[in-house]
Amino acid sequence: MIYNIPYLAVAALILVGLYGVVFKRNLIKMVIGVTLIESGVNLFLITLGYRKGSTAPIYTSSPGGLMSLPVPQALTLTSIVIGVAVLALMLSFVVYIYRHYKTLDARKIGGEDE
Amino acid sequence: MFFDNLPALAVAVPLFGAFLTPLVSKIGDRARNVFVILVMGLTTTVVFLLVNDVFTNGIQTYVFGGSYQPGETVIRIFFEVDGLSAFMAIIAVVLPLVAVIYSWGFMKKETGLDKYYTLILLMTTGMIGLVLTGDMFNFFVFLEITSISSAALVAFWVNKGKAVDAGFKYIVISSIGALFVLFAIALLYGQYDALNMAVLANSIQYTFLDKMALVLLLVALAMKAGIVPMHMWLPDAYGCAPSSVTLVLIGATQASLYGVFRVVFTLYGRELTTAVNQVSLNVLLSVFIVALALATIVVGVLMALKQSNLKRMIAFAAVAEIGYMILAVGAALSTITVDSNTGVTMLTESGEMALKGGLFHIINDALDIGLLFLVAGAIYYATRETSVNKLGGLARNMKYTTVFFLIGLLAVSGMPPMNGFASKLLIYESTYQINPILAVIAILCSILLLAVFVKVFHSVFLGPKLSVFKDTKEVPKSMLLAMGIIAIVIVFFGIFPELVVNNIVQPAADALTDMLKNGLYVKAVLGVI
Amino acid sequence: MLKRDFAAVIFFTVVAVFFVFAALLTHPFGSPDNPVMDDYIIHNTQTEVGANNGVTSVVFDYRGFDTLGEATVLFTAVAGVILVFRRLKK
Amino acid sequence: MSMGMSKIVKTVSSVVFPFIVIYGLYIIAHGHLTPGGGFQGGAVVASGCAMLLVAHGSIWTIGKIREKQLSILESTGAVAFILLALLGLVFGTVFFKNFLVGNKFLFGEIPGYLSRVANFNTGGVLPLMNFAVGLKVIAGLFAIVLVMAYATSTFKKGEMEDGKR
Repeated sequence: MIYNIPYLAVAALILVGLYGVVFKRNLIKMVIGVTLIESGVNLFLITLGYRKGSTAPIYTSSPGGLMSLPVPQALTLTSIVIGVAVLALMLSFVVYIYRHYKTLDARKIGGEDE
Repeated sequence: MFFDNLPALAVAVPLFGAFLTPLVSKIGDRARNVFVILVMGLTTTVVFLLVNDVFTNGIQTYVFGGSYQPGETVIRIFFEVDGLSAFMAIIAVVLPLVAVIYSWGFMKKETGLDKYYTLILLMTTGMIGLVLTGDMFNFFVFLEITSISSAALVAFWVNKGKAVDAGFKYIVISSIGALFVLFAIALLYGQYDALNMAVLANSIQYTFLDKMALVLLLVALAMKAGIVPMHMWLPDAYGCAPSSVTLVLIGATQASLYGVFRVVFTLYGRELTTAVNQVSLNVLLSVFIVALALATIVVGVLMALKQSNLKRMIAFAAVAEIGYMILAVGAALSTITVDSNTGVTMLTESGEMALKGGLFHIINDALDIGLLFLVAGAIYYATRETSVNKLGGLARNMKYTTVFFLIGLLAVSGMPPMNGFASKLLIYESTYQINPILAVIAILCSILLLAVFVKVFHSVFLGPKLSVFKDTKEVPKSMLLAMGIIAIVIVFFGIFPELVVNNIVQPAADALTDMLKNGLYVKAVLGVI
Repeated sequence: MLKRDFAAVIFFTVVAVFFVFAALLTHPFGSPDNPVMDDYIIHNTQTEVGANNGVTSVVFDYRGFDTLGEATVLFTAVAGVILVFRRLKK
Repeated sequence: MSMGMSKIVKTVSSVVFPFIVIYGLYIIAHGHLTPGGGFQGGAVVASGCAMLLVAHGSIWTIGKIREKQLSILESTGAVAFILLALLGLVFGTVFFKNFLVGNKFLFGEIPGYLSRVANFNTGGVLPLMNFAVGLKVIAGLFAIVLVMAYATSTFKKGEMEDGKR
């Protein structure tokens, strides 16, 4: 069970992120929370694919021996780019919300009628 | 060559169109509109050819980037199209087509239209990919495409702060949901070293981690499908988006619902009858889903009663309608039994009927709620007003719109001869046999829904002509055409429900119960059961 | 407000227990059991795809369709950001 | 932010910029041989462009390149990528078929089994796809940064400071 410490780090990252999203009222902090969750999930994917004593799955001037699993790394790459896209869109929404309401407090926005 | 690659083309055509739209927009507005409608028409053709293929020849698989023989290790991405996927693909392609036609008139005065059409095409791509794919990670990618593009479109009217707020809520909820899905995929991958749905469905052991993955997937996808208690983003998003976008959003929500069905019935289909502490999984899930469904229906209807904003009211009605679908499916789940002598797993007759009703209701809900939203958009276009209390006497100036609203109203509240009646009747009948209380609640809520919309109809369209709306004109022809298409389909489905149930819904219902009976979904990939 | 916070705390606790359990039950770190799919890719990336880099061969060949989706996501985000910051007609 | 930083920063960033671009292009071009690829290299180049943006200010940058041009550049990259995938359908049999591998001409060499030599002429369509995705990522990421920087620079003075309420 002691070998599972990296997974516990993953759980910690996800929980910190979730804390930010659920309890914080500042929109920027919520965005940071989402990003932290995403980092946690990415870390989980990467740690799943690690083999003890292995090198990266690249043959160019590789020292030989075991190679770690390539698929989780590819999935993480995809997931990171998706995360960047989501982050960009969320931040641009935040900029616009700030411009419109002059506040970043989640309780004070969106309450009005159209 | 063309016909062998239909599953890939169904995604590639709208995607290619989306990439080309910024370039075509350089030519002119009219060229861009024509181009988008052409791309959408081509996509519809491809999808319908594919659907026809699936309904006649059974499950179609497609391997990206290589050949595959059954028995080899599954490495590449598969598209696997069965009856359920085909059924959902029809919805995923028809709604955007109508939305694009509607947008021609509806969005004419807006800026940023090249990006708007690009995002609509991307959303279509996302939905089609979501329902056709047979690979878990690919599912996640398409989920993200759908949610990012819809969030950007929800916030289309950025000068209203509320729209941006709704978009922000939507993207936070859906990206957290998608990340939960990814975590569940990682859990499954860590155990079985596979991402293909058929391979996973074949090898799933129902260990503790599998249970966790199931819970995560269900919670995340239910969150995205707008099921109570995580429904709060839905009225905001539906209410603030332009009506043409809302129409496509309905499809996106239902694609998430498709994800729930796929996970429960295919991925965990083998394990549905596995018992945990003497309670088998299907009963557990059924109690859970039915409870959520009843909450969804009741909350949706009660909240719809309170609203004064027309679009928000329809949005809560949409929440209630989602409840009806999962009510039927949840009730059907409880009827799965294993014959102790033969070992055959089967549903009772009322279970089968409930499944059919629930699936039929998916397509009906898309049409009915969609039509109501289009009418609400038309009213907004003509009057620039969304509050029910400030509208009145529109029937004199907007004759066609009034008729369309009447059709949508009758359909949504399940009145004959509309399509909503056909599917709700199936749901009432079957749930009554399973548990009468469910049927009673469902019928009562349906009546309340009728009351809500009759009240709206009376205050918006009937009554004396208000002086403010003296110069209100009927909306442009393209919008009438879009509403007309949906209205005709609604009436057609209502008059010939048998035709639809036998030809479209039955294959989808068979696909749902496939893993319990035959396991064709696994066989199509692995060659063996 | 208090009721809402209470629900949030309960939700958070449940999720916390959930993720910690998931972390403890996953296979031991550094020893995935029998990765058939990944071993196939490691052994065949040079002969089938012709690339020395196993990750790139997965990204662009074996799971190339995912990468198309990923490129689409980025394209979507750019379109979305430009749409949000477009010039509005006054 | 909108007016840029001091002259020293501007000069240094202009000097460093070409090196960053070269490094990014190297990562893109060698994506099939060494760690990296279109996305990573594209991100490197885009961050170099973002450095110029920070140093010179968004108004100067938007005078050099508009977000519409970047958007078209990005579309071109995306179209090239999907065309490569479609060519697999035309010359091979299925969508995303690696149709160039094994043709001995353009990126068609196959390295020997377990070979550790980096031969640039390998990988089939992979290097081409890397270039397409690289172009797309450069244009896309820079467009996002540019649009957001420009939009926030048009805030009225003092609009950004009173965020503590």
